[in-house]
Amino acid sequence: METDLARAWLRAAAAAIEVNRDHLTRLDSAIGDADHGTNMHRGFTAVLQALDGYPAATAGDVLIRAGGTLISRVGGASGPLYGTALRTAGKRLTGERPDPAGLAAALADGLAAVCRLGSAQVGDKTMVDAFAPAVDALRASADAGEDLGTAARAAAEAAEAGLRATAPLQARRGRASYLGERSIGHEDPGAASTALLFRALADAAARPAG
Amino acid sequence: METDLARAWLRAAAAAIEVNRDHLTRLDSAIGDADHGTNMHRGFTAVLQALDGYPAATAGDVLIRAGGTLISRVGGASGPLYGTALRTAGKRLTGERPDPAGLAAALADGLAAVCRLGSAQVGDKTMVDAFAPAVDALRASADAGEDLGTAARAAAEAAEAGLRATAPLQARRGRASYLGERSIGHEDPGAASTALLFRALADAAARPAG
Amino acid sequence: MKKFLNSAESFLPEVLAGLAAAHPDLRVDPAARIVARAAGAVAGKVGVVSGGGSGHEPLHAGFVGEGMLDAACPGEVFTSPVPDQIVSAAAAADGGAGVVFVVKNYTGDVMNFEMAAELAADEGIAVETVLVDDDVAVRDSTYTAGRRGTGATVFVEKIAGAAAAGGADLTAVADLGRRVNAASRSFAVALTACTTPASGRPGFDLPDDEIEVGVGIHGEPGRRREKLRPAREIAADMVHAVMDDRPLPPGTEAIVMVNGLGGTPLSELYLVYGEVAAALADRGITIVRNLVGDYVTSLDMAGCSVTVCAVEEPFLALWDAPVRTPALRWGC
Amino acid sequence: MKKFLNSAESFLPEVLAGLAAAHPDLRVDPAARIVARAAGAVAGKVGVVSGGGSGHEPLHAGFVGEGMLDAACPGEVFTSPVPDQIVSAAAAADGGAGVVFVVKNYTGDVMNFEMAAELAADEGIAVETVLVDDDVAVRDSTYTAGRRGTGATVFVEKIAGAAAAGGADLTAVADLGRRVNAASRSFAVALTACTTPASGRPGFDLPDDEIEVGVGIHGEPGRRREKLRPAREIAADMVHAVMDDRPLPPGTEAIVMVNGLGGTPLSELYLVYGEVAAALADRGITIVRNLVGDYVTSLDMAGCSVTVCAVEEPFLALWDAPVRTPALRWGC
Ligand SMILES: Nc1ncnc2c1ncn2[C@@H]1O[C@H](COP(=O)(O)OP(=O)(O)O)[C@@H](O)[C@H]1O
Ligand SMILES: Nc1ncnc2c1ncn2[C@@H]1O[C@H](COP(=O)(O)OP(=O)(O)O)[C@@H](O)[C@H]1O
Ligand SMILES: [Mg+2]
Ligand SMILES: [Mg+2]
Ligand SMILES: [Mg+2]
Ligand SMILES: [Mg+2]
Repeated sequence: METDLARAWLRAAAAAIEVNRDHLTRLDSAIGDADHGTNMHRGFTAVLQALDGYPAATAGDVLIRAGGTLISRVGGASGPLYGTALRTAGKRLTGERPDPAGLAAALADGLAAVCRLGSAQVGDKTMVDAFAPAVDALRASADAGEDLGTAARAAAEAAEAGLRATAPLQARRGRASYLGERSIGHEDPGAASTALLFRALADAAARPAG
Repeated sequence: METDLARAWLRAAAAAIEVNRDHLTRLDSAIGDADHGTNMHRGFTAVLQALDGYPAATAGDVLIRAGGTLISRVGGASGPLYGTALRTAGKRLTGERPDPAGLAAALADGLAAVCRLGSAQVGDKTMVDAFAPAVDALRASADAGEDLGTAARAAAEAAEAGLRATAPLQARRGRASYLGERSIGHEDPGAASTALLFRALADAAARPAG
Repeated sequence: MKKFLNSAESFLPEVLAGLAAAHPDLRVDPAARIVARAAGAVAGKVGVVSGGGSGHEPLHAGFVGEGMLDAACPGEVFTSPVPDQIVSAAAAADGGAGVVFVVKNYTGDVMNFEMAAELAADEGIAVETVLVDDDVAVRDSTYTAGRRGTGATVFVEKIAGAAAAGGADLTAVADLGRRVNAASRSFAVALTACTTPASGRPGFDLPDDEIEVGVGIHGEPGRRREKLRPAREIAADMVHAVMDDRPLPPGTEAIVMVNGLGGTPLSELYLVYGEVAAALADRGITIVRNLVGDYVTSLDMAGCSVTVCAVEEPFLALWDAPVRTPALRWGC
Repeated sequence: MKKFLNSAESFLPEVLAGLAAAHPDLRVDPAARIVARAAGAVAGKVGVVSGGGSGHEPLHAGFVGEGMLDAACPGEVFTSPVPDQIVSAAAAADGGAGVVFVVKNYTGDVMNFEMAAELAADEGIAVETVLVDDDVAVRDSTYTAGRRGTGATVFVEKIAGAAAAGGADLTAVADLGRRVNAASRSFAVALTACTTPASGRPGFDLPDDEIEVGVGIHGEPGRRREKLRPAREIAADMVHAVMDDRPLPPGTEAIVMVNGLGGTPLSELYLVYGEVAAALADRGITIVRNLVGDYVTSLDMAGCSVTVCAVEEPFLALWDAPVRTPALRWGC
């Protein structure tokens, strides 16, 4: 992953979140506290500002800077979780041009950090339910020797499938868990934002960097 | 007016107010504070209790007792006003069998007391707008030598006409005056309860006492 | 109607029962319908009594205690108390030096308190009445019921109460109360109507983008309807209304209250206070004391009022004097 | 959405500006987003810091002052503060004896305060954390996020704050806070949803004859929906939920709070308090202190919560100790 691609990814992510801000908040309104769209929007707006003119040598630098910004600007559950995910992944991306396998390994680290911090696992109806299948798909595609564009597209599709699969679940982590059985039937807002982030990665990887 | 007729009047009044309680409150909700029906209901329920077994020698005793009860149980603007009206009227009804002219004179005294206490005159959009024409009609009918039933019916009709005439007025007294021009287009709740009281008088006078 | 109640009829006695349970410093007499200090009247001190319809909590019962009211007489919701009740309150408050009635200017309140004053005089209690009429939304004229009494009631009760606690005599306490009222002006806006327990439905329907401007505290509609606008503009308009009625020269010191009508969260009241303070600063007014919160409410109405009291001698010292009531407490 | 605001984005800074204007005893730092005592940290005293999402006013900023909190760090509406902000609050509160974080148990709050505790340690500030998790509507289990922190936060902040003011050391203050939390249980019901400035619409639709039972303070739906019933039954159910979770033997002394969620008038809260007191008396519980009012709110939500804290040594003396904050004041 190149520095430019990392920047393009976060720009695309910010744009997707801007467009889907109200949608994310509405999902959070159903089973949470109606702030996920606002939180993510505040965070990614700050990320774009923080990266503007920031001299990053590697894609890892970009992600670390973005993660730190999320931690210090978002708050809530999603701020520390996404922030830690990006910072952890960034720490693995030290090379100048990481390949799909390297990106998969870095994001797997980020996912592991999220699971640790949030004591969450797949099936708890959180962002992990979109994040984990996306990382799996990315790794499988990389293992199959596919290029980054293809791998990222597979990851996005897996994340979106993971998001849809959260609907029938009863939440065990995060605010939605307070609702008990009433959390069933709604998509998890954090899984929805994770799906947006992987779709943004696929979009950025599909476009010529610049 | 006989003692029994006075009692019958107040019983009929209490019944009419019970039936129209929500209507009076709704009128008061539009241009006041939504309590007139409750106030009148509380008052006349207490009046019936206060008269139950009360040894009244004259119709005047009945009205004085009823007026005092309204004053000590209703509160608001209508309590002192109606209470004073009945007490003042009662003080004139000392004879055992007052005739229509005597009743007209007593209620004229009651009306005058209301106008004094409330600094109100006809056209201010208050109970006076129903009370004054009713007293006028009662007196005219009495002057024409008609019996109490006829006179009371004329008074009730005049009160109802007076009530309807309050709708286009802008209030100058009571809470409705706070609304300025926005009080126009609504009937005055106190005029509505006054119309009920005179209709109750006509009903009581039409029925054989007992 | 969605309220915590058992029945509309039992609402007021049950509220008073809860008040009694919560505040051992208060004596609630459910039969006489009065709230007084548990310790009884203070011998030789002027008693300060207030009352009015219920639905404005903490006004008035929440201001009974050291340094403020001696007794309150809560009427039914939005209905002034009856004379008997007021006389009972006067008797509970009288320490032999007479009693001041603080009366909000509503036809019903005025008439019932007047009757009570006569009855109290018959019982040998000297009474002075302070009429509160601070609401500039209502044009003051001999052809109307006059201005309503709203937020300034808190200022009058606090300052007159402190004067009485300090040993001022009946005339002095009443005069001071009248001066506080004369120095105070209020204006209110509502975002929603309120619902009384007895009527069970909102007093008016208000579209989601409109507000009622110039409302009182009894759920009645205001002087006019306007589009909802930014808080800054609404606050500036409220300040304008208040200052237009009684212009204050730059340099004036004021006690200012931003008061919630019951359904508005404290966060919004602070936001409004910030805007009000800025608008007053623009006019050179210095706020020396303030209250932000729910003090004179209208059941569950969303909205707020602004009250400005231009400080004179000795308002400030009396404002700062100790007070110990359920709703206002400092210095002890 | 009908609120007093200028824009959803500027809501929080403008609320803080109003808070600063209203309370000269507070120092509001708009850049660091913290509220601290104007007089600064007290040398040698343990600092007590709390914070969380905004929308719960007066919690927490309204409890900053003598005898309670040293600093608060308000996050965006319903969003926990960020670590930097919490560290700033810790720095403002630290008088050299360490700082206690009072943290309501929400995933976001816990994570952000944990990160802040690490950063504070790096800066040489010793931190102890007291987690508040009193809401019995949420089943406590390792498979869930655990119980929410709600009303007991006020009790923890008051009593830990008094202990710190009295000179207790870091461990003692934190232990006491934990004991207060362990002794406290809460339960809440909502009559309406609330509306956040950012989302602009109510969090859920509730028919006019239904209530949400077992709600938190973030506008989320409750555990279940029920028909609206008389206040007596609702209060009895709330008391039952609280006592069922932690049965208290007859003769237990308790501090009890009936807390409004923001849109419920004080009159109704008193009525509920009367019912709660009666239900507790039936179980032989003696209420020795109480709070009735809006202390831990959920914006404009209509509803209330009940919190019962079983008194142990030395809770009561610390409860009665002087406190001087915008929202809680006595003894000075
Ligand atoms: N313990 C957890 N582990 C993993 N993800 C979590 C956890 N708790 C919450 N989340 C994710 O965070 C999302 C909510 O984020 P957000 O609304 O921004 O924060 P908050 O819940 O503090 O309001 C949830 O939808 C869920 O995906
Ligand atoms: N000054 C007054 N003179 C005569 N009648 C009045 C006056 N003020 C109010 N009223 C009458 O009282 C009625 C309202 O009574 P009610 O609602 O019971 O009392 P309140 O206005 O105190 O709530 C008005 O509709 C009006 O007819
Ligand atoms: Mg959320
Ligand atoms: Mg009325
Ligand atoms: Mg009334
Ligand atoms: Mg949140």
